[in-house]
Amino acid sequence: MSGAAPGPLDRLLSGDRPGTRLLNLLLLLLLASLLLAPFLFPGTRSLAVAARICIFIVLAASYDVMLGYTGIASFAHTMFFGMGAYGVAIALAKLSAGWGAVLLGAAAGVALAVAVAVLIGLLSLRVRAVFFSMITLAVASFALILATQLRDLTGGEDGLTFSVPDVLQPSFRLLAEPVLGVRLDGRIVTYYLIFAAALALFLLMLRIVNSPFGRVLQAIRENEFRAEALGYRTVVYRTLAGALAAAMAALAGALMALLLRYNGPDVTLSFSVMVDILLMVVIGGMGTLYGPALGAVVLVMAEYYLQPAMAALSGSLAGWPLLPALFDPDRWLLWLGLLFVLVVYFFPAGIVGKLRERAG
Amino acid sequence: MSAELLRRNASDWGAYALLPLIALATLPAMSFSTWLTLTVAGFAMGMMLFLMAAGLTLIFGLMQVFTFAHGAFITLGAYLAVSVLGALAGWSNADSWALNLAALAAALLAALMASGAAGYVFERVIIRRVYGAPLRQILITVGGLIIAEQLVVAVWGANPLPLPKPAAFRGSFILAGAAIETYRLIAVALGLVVYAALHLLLNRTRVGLLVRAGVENLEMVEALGYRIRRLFIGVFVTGTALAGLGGVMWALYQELVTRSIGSEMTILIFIILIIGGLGSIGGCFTAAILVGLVTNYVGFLAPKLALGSTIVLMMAVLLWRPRGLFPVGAE
Amino acid sequence: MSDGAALLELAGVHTHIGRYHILHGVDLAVRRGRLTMLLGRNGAGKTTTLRTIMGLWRPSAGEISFDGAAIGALATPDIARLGIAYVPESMGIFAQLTVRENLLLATGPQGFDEARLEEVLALFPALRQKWHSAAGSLSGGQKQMLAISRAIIEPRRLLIVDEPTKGLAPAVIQQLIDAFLRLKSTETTILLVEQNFHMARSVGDDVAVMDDGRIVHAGAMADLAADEALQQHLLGLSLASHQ
Amino acid sequence: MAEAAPILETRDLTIRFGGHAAVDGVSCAFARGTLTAIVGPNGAGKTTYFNLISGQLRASAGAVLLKGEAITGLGAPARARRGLGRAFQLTNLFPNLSVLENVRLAVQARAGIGLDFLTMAARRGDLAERAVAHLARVKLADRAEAPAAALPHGDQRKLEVAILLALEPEIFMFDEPTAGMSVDEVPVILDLIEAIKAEGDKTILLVEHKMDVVRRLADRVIVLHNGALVADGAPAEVVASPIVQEAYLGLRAAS
Repeated sequence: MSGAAPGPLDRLLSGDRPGTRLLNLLLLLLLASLLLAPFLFPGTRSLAVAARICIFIVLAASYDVMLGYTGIASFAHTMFFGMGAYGVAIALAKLSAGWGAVLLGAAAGVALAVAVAVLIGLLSLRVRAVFFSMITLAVASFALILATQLRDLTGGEDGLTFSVPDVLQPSFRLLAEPVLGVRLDGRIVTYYLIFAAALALFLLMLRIVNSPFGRVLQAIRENEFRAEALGYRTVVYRTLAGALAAAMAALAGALMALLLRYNGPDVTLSFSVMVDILLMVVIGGMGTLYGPALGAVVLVMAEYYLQPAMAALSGSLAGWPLLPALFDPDRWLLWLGLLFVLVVYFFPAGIVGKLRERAG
Repeated sequence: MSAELLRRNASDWGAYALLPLIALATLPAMSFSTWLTLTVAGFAMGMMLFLMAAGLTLIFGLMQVFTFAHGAFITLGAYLAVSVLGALAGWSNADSWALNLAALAAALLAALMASGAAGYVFERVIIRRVYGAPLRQILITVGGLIIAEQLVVAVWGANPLPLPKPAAFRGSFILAGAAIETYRLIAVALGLVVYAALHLLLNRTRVGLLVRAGVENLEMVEALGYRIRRLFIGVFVTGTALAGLGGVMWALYQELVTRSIGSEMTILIFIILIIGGLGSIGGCFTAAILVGLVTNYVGFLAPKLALGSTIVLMMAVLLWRPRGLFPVGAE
Repeated sequence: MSDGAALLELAGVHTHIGRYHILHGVDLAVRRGRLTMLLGRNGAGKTTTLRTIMGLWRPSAGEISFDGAAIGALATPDIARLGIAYVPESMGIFAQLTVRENLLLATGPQGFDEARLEEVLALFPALRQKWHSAAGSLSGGQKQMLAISRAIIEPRRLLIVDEPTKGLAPAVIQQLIDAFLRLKSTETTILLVEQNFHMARSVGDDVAVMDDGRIVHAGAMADLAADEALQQHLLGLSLASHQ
Repeated sequence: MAEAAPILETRDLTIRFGGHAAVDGVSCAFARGTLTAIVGPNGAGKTTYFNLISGQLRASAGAVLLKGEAITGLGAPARARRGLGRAFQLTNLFPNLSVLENVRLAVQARAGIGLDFLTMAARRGDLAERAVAHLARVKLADRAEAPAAALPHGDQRKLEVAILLALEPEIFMFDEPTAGMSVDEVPVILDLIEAIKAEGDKTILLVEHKMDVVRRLADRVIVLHNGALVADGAPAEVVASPIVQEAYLGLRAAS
């Protein structure tokens, strides 16, 4: 049992297989779709959806390391996302549109995110757990204020528009001839950069939660007092978990900036992004890492494709009182909110938890 | 609170001294009339914040429920004010103190009732199932907040709505060379009335005695024969009704209602609860005024830093006293 | 005094706390007008028995009846309203309320019955001096006095007290013993958990001994007090004979 | 027992809650390789004394010395890493993790690799094997895959002991290890404690109510009463002393 050497797939997945056949299938389908997205779903819009899914998988998974594995409810996660995005945005806007600026900006964003996460972690040493969530909310809004006020640096409310390195420009051509009818331009390069980075980061997080360190995080979630009695300095672990999650979120933010060639407070810092992440993690299944990945797919797809469906429904309900307003495409969050509440009540382990429970 | 008073040791005076100290420290930075204007404005803002935060501090303290949905009731109150004052535009714009006041009273009453009723439903449907599970409380109330905000938008639309004050409260008058807005005095008066009422309720009535006892030890209150769930509902409804009341006052103060009015205030309210200490009405009152004053002083001296300054204040208080200025209950 | 009949009766009561099976079928009768001692070592299930009676934990099986009526399914406040007062091991004092307020909570809507209050304060004069002090400022013994006063400030039919002598000085214990002896002279039925055998012997009429979530002995206190071998067998804490 | 410096010592150890001293100036030295039973009536301060030694509580006054070095200022994790192992009176597990994982976390703590976040935990089969070995000692190996919360009470107590074994401490602190166990389960734990004692170099502190257990295992008994140390000596002489009779049974001179 424990002595056998794990195979290559197990090593890649850090020994944490999804667990059920249906789940394996879903995840394989997701992986294949994302891998071949430019060819399966040609078009700017589809590619943007696929890229957003990749980025939000990283973001939601990194939040799960905090919420699901360690049991810490923080509302400052978008702040770290924003730090990475602003790092790249500012570097590209103020310096040059080169890879050096991208790396410098991402590194600065990650460093800032880690530093702030460590400070928040150390503060949590002194306060009650209840306060912690509230404090993170306040800190996140402070960051939002800073981003809108430091206009010279961040572009304020308007944000920053910038150029990316040449190979990522839409006008760039990788090959003169289309492949499978798809022209390999800078958009495709950008997509594969994001896809590869997201896949690597996801596998890294899978490794982290299945490492000795990750097991201690679960121990802290289960019984912090006992974890201390075993000799684990839980503050150190909580702080490190926060710092790792913050670094991952910042990297996701850097990818977001490269994708959009723009960054502003609404895209990466607003509370609605935080709400999205929360929905992804909880609906997908806390503490499973695969769950948040599925949750990210559900949420991003809903954002893009539920709205047109709702618009059609809303139109067909014209004449009824209130109903058209409830099914207005802008109200999609209402229905996801309801779904969220129902999941917390009835399937606290989310989609993945439910699937695993059925199988096991 | 009387019991608190007797227990209070010398170090608590440090917490009380904070208010006058901050007020006086800013005086040299500005003219007296400016200072007076800002101080009155700070008090007025503090009172409105107190209305919104008072209920939440009791809900936290008594029920140990960590709700992030309080802002939804503020939003509800604010939008009701738009509807009621819109319907009573004749009264609101009339050149008569009495009619203006009646319009305001009608809006306040409507908000009080509607937010209270919504709070009742919220407690029965959502909160009741998650007693004793903090993480689920946080998640479920965030979900409730999302739904509530969306419903408000479905009813009143997504665009910000203007909300003019009733005619008589629009102007200001000069006191000791300082311009004082009439409306701010109304806010201060209402805040003081609510504070006094809560204070009397908590310290002079059996229900108040039960609430204070329940904050300390719920199980024992039940073992003495009291049905605590009713008390919970009562406190929750009172808290949400007050949030609605505060929502009306704040919306009129801003003269503009946006869908995010509640969630914006939630952050300030959390800051107040953290500074004041959970479960203490007196602490909440002091912290609310503190936040109001700091926001106004800093807003004048360095406008960009106003909200940031309260967050910095909160951090400073936490480093000084990790449980807030006036903590209640055994840890 | 209607001697003999049981006021409170537990039959085959099982209690689970989470997944822990704590009570394994408790049978206990508390007779009217008498003081029943519930003894047993740490972890035997005494506190769980009291909390189950009060509805603070739900029995998973078995019957609990008070004055002939089943109370096993009632909520705690409704059980208390039948005239049952409970003093938990932690005493349940509201530290931030005054002594007066602590007592007032246990009275009916009309407030204090002055005569009754005088009686209670005569039992524990120390409380009179602390009348307007926060209960948190009382000493451990005074808190225990307050807790018991609160339980008897109104006439109750059954008084349930969990280890009142825990951590108290001998002088205070003697005062508590005197108080229980005085209470016994009234109509009050008392169920008392105790580890202090001296206390138990001084005040108990009946005795029940628990071990591993069951009652392993029930009878008259006098019999147990006289039989040292039985004590050793049941309580396992008689040190004297192990030399 | 004065031949060597004590491995553990408390000096005037005191903690006050409000005005009440729950542990009141307890000075006591424990020699390496001995088993000391700590007895006393409920509320005497035994568990509080344990909490002060293992660091769950901080002393109001006095000192705790481990191998002559003051550890009073250290927190529980640091003390655990220095060899103070503690099993709790109220079962204190990681409820949703497997039985194996509960013990494996202790083995991992002992191995000091908790901060390694790039190795697959599953590749450290050696840790899991050690965990299984400890489980086998308390006869729980067959339940390794079950969530800890699913075990019956007695098995949870055994798991608690297996976790303590896995920490491989120099000083074992047992707080009523057999409380709530059924009669047939008790010998497993007592044999285990005896086996640890037989290793010779392990120091054991045991809070226990059952006098037959104390007589069987203890080299020495100390008695706490109202937070103070009131008797100390060989089991037979301590049991005989009048002060213990009064403290423990509440018996007066009259008896």
